[in-house]
Amino acid sequence: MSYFGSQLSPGVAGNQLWALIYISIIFAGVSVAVMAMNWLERKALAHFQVRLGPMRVGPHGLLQPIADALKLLLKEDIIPAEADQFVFWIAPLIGLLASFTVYTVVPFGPSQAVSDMNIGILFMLGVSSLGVLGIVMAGWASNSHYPLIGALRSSAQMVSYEVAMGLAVVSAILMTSLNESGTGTLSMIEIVRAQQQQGIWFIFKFFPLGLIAFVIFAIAMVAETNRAPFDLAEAESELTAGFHTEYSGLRWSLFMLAEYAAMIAVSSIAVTLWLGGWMRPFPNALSAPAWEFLFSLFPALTFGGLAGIGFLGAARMPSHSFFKIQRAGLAVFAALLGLLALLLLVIAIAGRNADNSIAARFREGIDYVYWFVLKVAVFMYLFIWYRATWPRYRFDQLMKIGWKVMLPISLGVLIVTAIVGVIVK
Amino acid sequence: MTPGMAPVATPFFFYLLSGLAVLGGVLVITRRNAVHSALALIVTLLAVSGLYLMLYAPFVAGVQIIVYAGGIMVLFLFVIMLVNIERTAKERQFNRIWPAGVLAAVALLGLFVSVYVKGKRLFPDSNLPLPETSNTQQIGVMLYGNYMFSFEIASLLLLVAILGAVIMAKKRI
Amino acid sequence: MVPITTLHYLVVAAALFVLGLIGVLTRRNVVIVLMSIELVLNAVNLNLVAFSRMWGNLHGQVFSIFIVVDAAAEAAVGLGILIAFFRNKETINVDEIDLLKW
Amino acid sequence: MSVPTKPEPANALTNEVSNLDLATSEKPYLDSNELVINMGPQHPATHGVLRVILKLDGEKVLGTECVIGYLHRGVEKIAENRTYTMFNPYVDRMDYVAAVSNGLGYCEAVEKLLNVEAPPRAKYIRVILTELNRIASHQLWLGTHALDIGAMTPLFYTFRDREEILKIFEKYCGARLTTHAFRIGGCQYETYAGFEKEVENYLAFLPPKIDEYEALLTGNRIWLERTKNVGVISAADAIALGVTGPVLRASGVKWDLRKAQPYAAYSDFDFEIPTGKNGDTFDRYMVRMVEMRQSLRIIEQAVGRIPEGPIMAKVPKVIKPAVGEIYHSIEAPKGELGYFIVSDGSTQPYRVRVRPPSFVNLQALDIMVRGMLVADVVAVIGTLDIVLGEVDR
Repeated sequence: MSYFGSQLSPGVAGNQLWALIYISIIFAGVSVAVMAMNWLERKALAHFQVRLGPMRVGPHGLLQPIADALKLLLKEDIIPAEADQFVFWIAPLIGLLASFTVYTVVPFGPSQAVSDMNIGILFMLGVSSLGVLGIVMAGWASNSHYPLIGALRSSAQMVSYEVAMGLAVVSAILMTSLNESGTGTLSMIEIVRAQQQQGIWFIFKFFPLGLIAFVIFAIAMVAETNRAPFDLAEAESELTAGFHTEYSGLRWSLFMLAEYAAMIAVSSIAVTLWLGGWMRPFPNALSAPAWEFLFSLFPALTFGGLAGIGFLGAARMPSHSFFKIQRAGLAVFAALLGLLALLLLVIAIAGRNADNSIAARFREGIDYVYWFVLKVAVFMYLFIWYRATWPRYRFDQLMKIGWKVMLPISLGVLIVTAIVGVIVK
Repeated sequence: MTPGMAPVATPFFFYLLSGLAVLGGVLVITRRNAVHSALALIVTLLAVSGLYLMLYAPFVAGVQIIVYAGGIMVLFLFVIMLVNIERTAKERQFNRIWPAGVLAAVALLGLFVSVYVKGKRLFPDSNLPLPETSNTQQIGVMLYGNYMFSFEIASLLLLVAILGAVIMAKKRI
Repeated sequence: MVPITTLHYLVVAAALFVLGLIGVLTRRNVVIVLMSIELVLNAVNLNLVAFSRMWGNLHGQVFSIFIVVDAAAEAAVGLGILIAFFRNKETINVDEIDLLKW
Repeated sequence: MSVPTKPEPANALTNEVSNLDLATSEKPYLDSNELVINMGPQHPATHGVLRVILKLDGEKVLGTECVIGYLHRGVEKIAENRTYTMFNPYVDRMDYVAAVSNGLGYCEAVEKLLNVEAPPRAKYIRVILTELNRIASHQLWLGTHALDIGAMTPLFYTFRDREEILKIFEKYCGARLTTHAFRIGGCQYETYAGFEKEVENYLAFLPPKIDEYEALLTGNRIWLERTKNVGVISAADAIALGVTGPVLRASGVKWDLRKAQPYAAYSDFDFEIPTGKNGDTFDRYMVRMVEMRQSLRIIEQAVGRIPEGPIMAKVPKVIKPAVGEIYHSIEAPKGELGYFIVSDGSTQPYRVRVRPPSFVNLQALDIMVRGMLVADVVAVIGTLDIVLGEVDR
């Protein structure tokens, strides 16, 4: 327990046991988040499109992701005869590895991260750019035309948008150096701390410069993850399924897992760089203990609200014997959420004093993770929203936007930010 | 890393990473299929980047991953796909003067070995302290300070390379 | 186990260098030759960074960054030439690229 | 470097039969990334079983060749072995999303051959149903077209609203898709109680929904970029290829058979023919959107004053037209739908030839997509609004 009281992330403290525990938690958490995202996307998309979405497996289709996962695991594993077996086999693993390795430096809280590298953001961008290798290899190894075109498209797209993305990131990093010592940082945790010290989220810094950089990043990250409206690589109507046309079963699900994990990863970069990472709103202005306590109630309230929605859904189910089990299932699910809310409430009350007791540490940790995950969840919702609203860009238009619009703007923002930074100092 | 803390299991990681790097290197020059070679090269590059981390050069390691593994290798794979002709994989892989080439390389290796054996005492066992926490900042200061001119020349070189590559790869010259 | 010294890194770098050299001198496929050159450059980089660690200053690391820049430029131009060549002769074997003009 | 290449055909008229030369061995310029891709017959965006062989240079389309016939059922041959009445349901199976129009064309053609005329009440019911069907067809087109371009949501909106039309059809004649709504000489069924009310409700229901579609697409920058100047066809080319319907009108030719040679009761109604200017995908989109509103206008005029009277003309039980031939065409949602019927005086037609609008419009695909990108092929196939049941018959 000596580590638990410290303010360091396990990688920094050199505590291998806790690092392992964190890695397992994050791995499990991201996998669960991907499954939840899968359900949420289908459900939200369905409601955008005046339909119901999954309704059969479990109440409101809650068990659908599990059923899907089972189906994919049990499916026959097909490798096309003309495919390059080894590369075909390893490509999804590369993608998965790249998108999961990124999480080692994602700061869920000041000490709630596997490690804190002093090249954190560089590491994140670099490793997430390895994902493109998996896509290129999948496209090539399938030995088929559609995957090949899909792979060429997506690799060109990802490489192009990386440039604008990197420049937008640089302008945020530039803002971290506006302190007394004048030295910036690449460490994810330090970036959030810099925002705390300067008392402003970087999205609002030098308005509208931070906002522009953020918007550029937000656009580029959609393109990086091959999501609508930039989902050319897997444009269903053009290339059937793009680079994973020939994949099925478990391997295909690995690609999906990698894609969603990458979405969460880039969203957490955006949250860390521009939206104050783990910080709750107004940590400096509203720092009185009363405010602290109020904000620490949010996790409990959120889960309580979800439980309420669950109970409402159970109550609104048609009163027919056919829905008996569904109703009971939903009620149990809501009850579990309610229990969780209760637990969070107890922790929030028990740890309301800012001493170094275990309850207080727990409460802080939960707060940090809660606010971080909430901000990431907003991005996840945006990803779904984009997909429901917009048509798809054409390849040349995509490139045009990447190179002729986003790149000059991000360069300009970078330069102006530097100038303003110098003047302000 | 906190000062004074010993890096974890250094010899083990060193041998693992250098073994991977050399294995990757061997595969690069022996594979028939260029894509397999590229895969092996990626393994080598990542292993070397791990070695950089062990040498307290995190920024170089990051650059290695971004530029080499994420950029240059994608370019390689791209080109391999574009010029992918199955004929090449079925042909003779080594040119006619390969014994001479291997001989020259082995001679060079002999030279290296003899230098390292003879000059072993030139390399001190203990390393001078290297600030790791502010590595990136210091490299930045050096790039924009001492090496300003070289930096500009490097950017010019890149510009020329971009133009050259675009013109070379254009459809009709 | 013996502690890892600079010499260890130099040996790895020498091995990579020699492997790259063998690749450059013996392979026919231009793409693989270019990859072998990358191997050589990496070996050099490893040396530089190891020396930088040995002397406790960062000049070696800065140099290695310049070499990475160089490698990027070389790969881009080399592959550009390769594509132009492939379009015209439909081969990527070095020993068939022996005419300056055709 | 100047390398001789095959001259590009100047326009559609100088095209050879096969415009791809897939088997040619001489390669004037060794190109590293020339691909031949089979798009279809199983492909999500070919609207059924169209197979398009694409010759690509990277992403650029060098040429296309449509391979059709995967849905060929020999409808025209079947006609020769059925009586005139028995063949009537078969025409619904051609353009199955606009079955009512098909039926109208066939019935009117046979009526012309028999020299009978449907009573005015039947004509009005025919107009109402046909225009409803036009709206349904355009809605289905819009949904699938938008889906091809990547916008998923309009598909569900249009299907939701199309459902209301299908409900009216179902109540009227019991079938939703292949309706067989009309008979030779008029209509078989009298309108059901509340028919007019329901149609009027629909008239009030649809305009906000069309606004909804337009809100999603018309001003959308991505939609504009994907459709403007994509798949352009000039008026001259369109006329030369025999293209009709919204595709022709989008090129600026004001040609609509409902005005040009009015049939049914169309001469009684006041409506406008929307035309485009550039003949690109966006103009075709706009033309169809306006057509939906104009159809509503026609229905509005018709439903208020359906005349009283019989719904069937006097037609003999056994239809035996005199020896002769007739060509009758109507403006189906997709263009000119013509029936050429040759009678040898027996109970069965000697020959029925259908001029399907989709089949003729599909010809324009090649000149519309040459030099465009793969993504545009999908957009153009969508904008042509083809139904493979009609192309292959």
